[in-house]
Amino acid sequence: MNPQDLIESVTSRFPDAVSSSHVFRADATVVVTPEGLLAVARFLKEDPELALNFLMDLSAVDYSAFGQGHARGLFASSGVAVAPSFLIPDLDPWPGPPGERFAVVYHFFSGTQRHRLRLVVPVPETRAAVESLTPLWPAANWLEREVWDMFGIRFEGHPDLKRILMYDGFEGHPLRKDYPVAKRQPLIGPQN
Amino acid sequence: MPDVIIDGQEVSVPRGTTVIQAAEQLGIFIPRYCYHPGLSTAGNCRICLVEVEKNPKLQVACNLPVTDGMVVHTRGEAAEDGRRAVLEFLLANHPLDCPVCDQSGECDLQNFYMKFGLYDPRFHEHKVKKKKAVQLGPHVMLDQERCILCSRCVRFTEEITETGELGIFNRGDRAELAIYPGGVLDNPYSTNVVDICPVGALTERESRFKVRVWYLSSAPTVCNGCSRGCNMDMHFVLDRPHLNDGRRVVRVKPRHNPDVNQWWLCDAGRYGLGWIDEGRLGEVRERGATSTWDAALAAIARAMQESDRSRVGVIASAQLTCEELFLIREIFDGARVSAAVPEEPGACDDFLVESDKNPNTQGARLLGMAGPVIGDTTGGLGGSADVPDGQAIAQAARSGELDVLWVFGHDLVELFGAESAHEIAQNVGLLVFSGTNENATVELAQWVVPTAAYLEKDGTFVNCEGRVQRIGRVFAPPAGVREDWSVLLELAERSGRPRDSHEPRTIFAALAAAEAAFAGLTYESIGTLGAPVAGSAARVMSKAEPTP
Amino acid sequence: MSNDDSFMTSRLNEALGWARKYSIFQYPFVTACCGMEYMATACSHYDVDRFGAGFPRFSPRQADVLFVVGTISHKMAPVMKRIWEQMAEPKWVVAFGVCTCTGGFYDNYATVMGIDTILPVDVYIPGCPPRPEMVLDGLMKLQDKIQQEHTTGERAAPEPRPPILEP
Amino acid sequence: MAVKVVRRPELTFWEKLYLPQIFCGMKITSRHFFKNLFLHIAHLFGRLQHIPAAATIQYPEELRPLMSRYRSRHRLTRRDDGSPRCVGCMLCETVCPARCITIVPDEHPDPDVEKFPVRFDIDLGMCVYCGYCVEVCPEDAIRMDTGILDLAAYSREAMQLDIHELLDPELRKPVAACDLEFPHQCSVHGGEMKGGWEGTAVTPSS
Amino acid sequence: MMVDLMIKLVLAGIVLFAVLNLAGFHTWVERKQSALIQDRIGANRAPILGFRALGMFHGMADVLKMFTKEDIVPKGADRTLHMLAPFLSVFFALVTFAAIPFGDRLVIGDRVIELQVAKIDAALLYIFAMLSLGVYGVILAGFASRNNYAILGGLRATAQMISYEIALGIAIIGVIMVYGTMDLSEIVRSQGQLIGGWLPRWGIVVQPVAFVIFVTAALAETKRLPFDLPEGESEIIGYFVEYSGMKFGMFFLTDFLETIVVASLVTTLFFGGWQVPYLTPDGFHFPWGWEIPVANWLYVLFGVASFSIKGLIFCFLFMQLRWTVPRFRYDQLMSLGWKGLFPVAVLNVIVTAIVLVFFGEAS
Amino acid sequence: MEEHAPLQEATPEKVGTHTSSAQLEMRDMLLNIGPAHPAMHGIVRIVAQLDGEQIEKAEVEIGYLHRGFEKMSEQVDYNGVMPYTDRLNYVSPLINNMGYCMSVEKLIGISVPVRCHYVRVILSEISRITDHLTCVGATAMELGAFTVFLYMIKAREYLWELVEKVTGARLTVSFCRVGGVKADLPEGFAGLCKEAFAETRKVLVESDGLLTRNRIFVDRMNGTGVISAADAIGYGITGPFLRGSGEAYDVRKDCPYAVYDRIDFDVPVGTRGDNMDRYLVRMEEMEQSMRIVEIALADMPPGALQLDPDTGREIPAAEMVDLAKVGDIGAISGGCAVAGPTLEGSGRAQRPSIAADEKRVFLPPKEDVYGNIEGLMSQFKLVMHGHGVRPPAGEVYFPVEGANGELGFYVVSDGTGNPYRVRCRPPCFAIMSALHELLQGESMADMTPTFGSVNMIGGELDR
Repeated sequence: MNPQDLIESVTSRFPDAVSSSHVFRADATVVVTPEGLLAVARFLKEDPELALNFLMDLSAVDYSAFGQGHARGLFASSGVAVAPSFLIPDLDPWPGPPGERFAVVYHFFSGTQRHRLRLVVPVPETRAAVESLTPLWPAANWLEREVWDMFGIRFEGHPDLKRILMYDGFEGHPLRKDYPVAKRQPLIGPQN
Repeated sequence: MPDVIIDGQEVSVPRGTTVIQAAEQLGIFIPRYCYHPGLSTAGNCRICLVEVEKNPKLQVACNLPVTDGMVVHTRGEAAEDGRRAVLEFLLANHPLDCPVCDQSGECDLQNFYMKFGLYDPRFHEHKVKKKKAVQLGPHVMLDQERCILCSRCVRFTEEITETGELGIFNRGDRAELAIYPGGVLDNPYSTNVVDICPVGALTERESRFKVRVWYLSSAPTVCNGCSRGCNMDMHFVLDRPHLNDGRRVVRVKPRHNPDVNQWWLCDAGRYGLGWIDEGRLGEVRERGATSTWDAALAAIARAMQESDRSRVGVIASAQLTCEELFLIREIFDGARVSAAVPEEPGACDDFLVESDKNPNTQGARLLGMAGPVIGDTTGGLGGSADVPDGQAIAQAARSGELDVLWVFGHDLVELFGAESAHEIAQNVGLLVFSGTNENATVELAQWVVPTAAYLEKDGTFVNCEGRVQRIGRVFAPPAGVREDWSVLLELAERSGRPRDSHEPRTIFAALAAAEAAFAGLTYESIGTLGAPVAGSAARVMSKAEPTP
Repeated sequence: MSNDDSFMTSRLNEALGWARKYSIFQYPFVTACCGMEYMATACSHYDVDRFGAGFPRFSPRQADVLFVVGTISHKMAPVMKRIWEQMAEPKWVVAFGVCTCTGGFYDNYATVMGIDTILPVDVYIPGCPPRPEMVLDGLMKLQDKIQQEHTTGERAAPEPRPPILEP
Repeated sequence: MAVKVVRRPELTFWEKLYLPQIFCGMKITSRHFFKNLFLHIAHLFGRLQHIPAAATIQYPEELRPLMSRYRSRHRLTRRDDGSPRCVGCMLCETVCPARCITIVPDEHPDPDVEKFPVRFDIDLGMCVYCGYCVEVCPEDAIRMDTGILDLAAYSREAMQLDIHELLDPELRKPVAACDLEFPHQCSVHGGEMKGGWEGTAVTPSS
Repeated sequence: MMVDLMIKLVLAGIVLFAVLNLAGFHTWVERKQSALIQDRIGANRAPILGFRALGMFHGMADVLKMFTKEDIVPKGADRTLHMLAPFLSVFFALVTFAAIPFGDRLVIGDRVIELQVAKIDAALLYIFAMLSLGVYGVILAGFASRNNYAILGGLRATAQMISYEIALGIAIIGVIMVYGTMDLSEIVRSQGQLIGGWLPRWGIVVQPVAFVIFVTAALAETKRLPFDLPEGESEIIGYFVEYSGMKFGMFFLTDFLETIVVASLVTTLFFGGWQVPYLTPDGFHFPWGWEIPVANWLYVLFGVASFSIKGLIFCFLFMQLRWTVPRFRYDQLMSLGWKGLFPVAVLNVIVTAIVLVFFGEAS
Repeated sequence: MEEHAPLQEATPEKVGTHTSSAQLEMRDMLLNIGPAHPAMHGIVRIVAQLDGEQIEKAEVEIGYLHRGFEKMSEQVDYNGVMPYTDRLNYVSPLINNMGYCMSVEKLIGISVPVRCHYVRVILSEISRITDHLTCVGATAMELGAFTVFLYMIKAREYLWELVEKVTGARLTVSFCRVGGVKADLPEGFAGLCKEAFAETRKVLVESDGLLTRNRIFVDRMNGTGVISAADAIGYGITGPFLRGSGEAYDVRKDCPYAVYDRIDFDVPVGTRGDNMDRYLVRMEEMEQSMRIVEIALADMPPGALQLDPDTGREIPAAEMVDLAKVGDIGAISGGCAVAGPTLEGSGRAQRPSIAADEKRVFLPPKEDVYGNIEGLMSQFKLVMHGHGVRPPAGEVYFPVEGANGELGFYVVSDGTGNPYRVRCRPPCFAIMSALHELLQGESMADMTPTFGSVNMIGGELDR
């Protein structure tokens, strides 16, 4: 199935749950509301046409600093800001981040159909939680734990949501954009 | 109002607007070297070529007034080709200097080459050699090889400073920028030529080779050099302390504000920031011995509570922000407080430099902490005559009328002479000095508390025209140093007068609620360009520019 | 070992140094990339056994040298400290690779910036990862150090290092 | 699509008795053993030296040839007059992912040079040998071709190279006399060219 | 009497010296052998007075170092038992040698000296007793360390040794039945006979099955690969995980000692001990008719040399095996012991018995 | 002195206790394996509840080598991520390099020359062999077959020589660049490859002889660590581990990238999904990888290894810089710079075959940097903070076949010079998440081969 068809089959089935969709660089992306996630995922897995039986990846993005790169002291000699560098022009631009602070990103792959689909679930900071996919894929177990660990997004229905890469007692979620990169919380030793 | 279509977007602009300006209104950037919005149009660099429909040849956008129904293409193949050719020509004799050139990183030759140049060089001849590292004046170095003869600097000296030190000499590929024989580029605004130079021909001596520009961080702030309050960008480096001899502030660049300083900044303001990284007070001292904030504030609070209000004096400063002055006024309610001290007026001119070297005198007046200055031309914005000035408080202190005297940043020795200062120190029960740098008063004070420089704290200044401008916080104060407002808030807490606000933003909100002149203002409405206080005659420049 | 053993002649001490120097049982505390080069060093092409160090012991009790090979994260640091504590005297520590020497380019929330902030390190082998030759050089430096300690009669005071803080 | 199902070994009764395969295995190991033993003995008598008896490179005595592209310890190249070619453009400092390069540039009295490094330190304790510094250098001022491998040190400080050691790979700390025209900061440690290059080094067997 | 005692003491001293040195030498051989197998060089650096001696001194360095290494008794461990375990291990391994004859009778004047430290009638039983007691060292080590890994290792070792001892014992019953004695010297002596006039009546010839079982089971007793489960470095590290310094060295030594014990036993039981084929006390008698007379001392010397060479060959083979095969799994090991070796050994005894009953005279 | 570290960490409340009818308290042994345990490759911890030798329940804890790859990637520019990717799967760094580069190239929307693809393919296949060698060798060692391990590392050493020859480093190569590779293959590489492969094949034959039909080994591997294809898919397992279970999913075949669709090779699959299958699949994959390299070397389009002597002459780099500095461009134009040996194979002559023709992405050849202002400027523009490679805003996911399975990079760009987010889909993470199920009910000793066949690489697992 080509990306457009993939999107079409999901959107037509779940017109309410799908808030938007796009194809960027041949990657099909469907943006799904947190409420509709589980149903959509089940459909993706069980529909014989789609047969997306692999949950390849589950991660998240913190969009809170999107487009706000660190201000460098670059000075525009004419008093009008010149972008310090070129941007490679894009003929087929990406529609932009999905809106909320966080986006949980699922990558599905079909072992039989050999197609891929990306599911993006925007999650607001105030209620950073989505449904867990562990009932459908055991692979989601650890991946969701990692997202919880790194981003602090909760997964409802997860059997054992606890930190996986960091240790207990680590405060904060390091991959959030507001976590300073070198803020250490050592278990022993000096705060180096 | 002719209507013009640029890259498919329609805009209507006043007659006489050039294509480059019209495009800017649409957010379309047309490359330029010689064109500068603050200067006259020269049209000699020809990089701003655009395609105009029904016109066989490419046109220079900076010198082409729009006409009704004009259709312009700035990104077409033809325009880009033309520009590419111009760029290739400009680069033919350009030396291979990026490694040693301070401009690389903000150089428009680099920018435009990567933006649309990207051609393979075809130049295989010997490059013309010219003089390198010519010192033009106290602040400016010239490299003639790098110069692309855009003449911005020449026009600046002719039109803005009207001193005309610079000129372009010789012809053809021997043409070079130079100073008129025997001249020195030493006018009070000379460093602006560095700012407007689109390439690395003119560089600043002070920050030459200190830090590569791509290491710099920048933050908008306001100059505290005089009451004009010019807008500027502070360029600093924090993460590479081996550079710039460990100092944080690297350089200052003017920030465009059509209503205050346009594109310019005087040299005095630009180079007046050495004190921020040198000779700073680092720790709390009690009679010269290192102490703690806790001890200091406890002692001061106790002294304040024990003494009668009328026997407490504060010599505040017009270097403090409105928020801090407001806090002082509220906390030392009933005490003798003044932000005005007898200082010699400094140099001034009719362009940017003001004689009052304090950035917030107007703010102090509006808060009733300074009287109107005799001969003040900017019009009676606040300030009542019955406010004691610093002299009076010092006199009271000298004659033993005060138990507690707090001096904010001033050097009593310098102001009143060593003898008076010593007497004050002897006759006052508790002399507190808070400030940023070492000075003679530090020796005399019982308590010395180090406070943040203005770049290290948030707050607002009111300039001589009555424009409130936010100074922002550029970087954090050094360890052990606290902002004045936080010291004052803690003191208020300790002396039993806690306040609701806990940060400059909320202090300002309280201030705006209390003072009519500030009514309705918030940090958001002040923005980066400032806002006039009620009743001010703040100048509003006609030449409004869309802010970047 | 202790210098007040008056009967222990310097010759004996030297012999002891000789023995310790040529019988290095290592505890390879292998965590990351450097482990690949550690393997290479131990295997046929470089054969660390030539120096008498070819006998890795996986019990810290029996090891003489703690080879900390690879990045130490904050999560791992207590384990490493523990193993070092469990080693029997005399013991030495080798920091293998830049992550253990200084933390390298993983200057972030997760990693320890140099194990010498936690343990006393005797020999640093920089490199990312160090080539086996560098490792062997480091090993020889360690041997020199061991011999030196015994020739002078006592363990030389370690190089200045950041204070070791108890957890 | 070519899918190849791997053939699982079905053991014969004979093989299930352990012994035959153990003997086969011992045959392989013994072949190595006796061949190497024979070669070692032959080498002892100066014979068959072209066939190595072991894969081992006896490192301090014998050097494995480094590949010409191998990125070893850095050095700074010099001009003809002995001063560093580096002009302190700091591209290497910029690109260094480990931030192990520290350059302090200053103005050179010679206007043709303009800029030069007063300090050029590389902290080998941080360097990850990615070679980016060499790749970005616009002056051919830094190279990673010294072949120096003995970088192990007894302290962090000893892993920090200053401009002297970078300019002269033979130099060892402490540097006694400063041979540079401009005063630089000197501290400890250095290196010695070890390890030969491809084609020039002795082969492992000899 | 006094002289006898002296002779025994000297003999004991010689054996002790030889065995301990052999164990030390063994470490070197093992190191070098593995190096050769693996295309390496192996230890070759430690010099004494500038001599490197192919790295032979590394072993000395190891010992010297281990003696001076701090001795750690883990918190909560039983100090006495913890201390005792390695000594037991080494002790039982060493005393085993007492019963092994390493040469025929040496006749000096009218004094006949048995080249065996202790002439015990039931030497085999003694050896088994001692080998079995060796288990205590291991299990105590495991138990006294108060460490899960050590306990696991100790348990494994115990189970393994006890299980394999049964196969071992039963395998030997066949040998005992064939030679009709439990005195090792006698067993060796009866191996000097020839079958059909040309084939030495060695254990390997008359009891090949028992040989295989014995070697397998004996290897398991030594806890070396492929039977090194109790130490299984990459699995459970071993019962001696908590031992440091020379105590660990003692376990290490025990390993080598046991290898030598096993090699000696195999030699004694199945390869004619000190017997040299066709060599009788008065000289060589080759089946094809040659005869070379040999003096008694030379005959004894030949015997000792024969014993040593055979023993060393077995040591070598065991080590070669150690560097060739992977390790068993615990249950596979057990099933090999109980389901493989044990029934075969029993069968072997039965078959031997039947053969002896029916063809007893023939052999 | 205290007890051995891992043991004391077992907290008493975790110890499962149950009381039998005879009121005898039976306690399951709780064994804490790792993080510092020889079979754990240093960095995982398995808390195993043992009933005798049998693992009743295993809990796998990871994160001991978490070093913030994803966070660090946000701090550096696009090419700066490269050294970090090296250290993800540090046994086959070139595949990581390639995967990351290809995902950024997809994001930018550029393609690289065919020869560059071939170079990447050749090097990643060599890396795959080294990875499998290490994995199989380490497994064998942990099973006690120490010699096999040494043989395999010996073979790896020969392959690393190849890698060093091309990339200038043995392990952390940082060889790929966004838009190409650092340098072309050196002259005579095919010959060297042949020699190294001959040695490798010899080792493979020997190892095969020592292991494959050895009953001890077969017994250890057969029927242990069994996972069905369906379960494996559920856990998102890919790579040799999945193929061992009989599912022939290989990114190189199913979603071909680079030039894999032009190369004929087989995908080995197993039948039962046990350790033996995975061992056999890996052994076969090494053979296939060698085949791929051989085909690729034969098929790849020729590149200019040296400059044509008629048009270019060699000028020492220093001389070139000095001449250009005094403006004598004529004297150096068309010349070929002789820069440091580490930059071999990346000159102007090789440039068209190793890098995309996109000046906004790839550093200019050294000749241009030394010899003309345009090259110098683009060098600066690409290196300076905030100026370098700036892909358009967007998100892409690009999978390649890593040594352990599908290695995907999900890159989000916000149009600035630093990646906004780099997510690595580590193949062994999925396998590790299934490990507890593989271990459950097995004997303690089976943990070794099962864990070995996972080929857990800490750098990639914990990132």
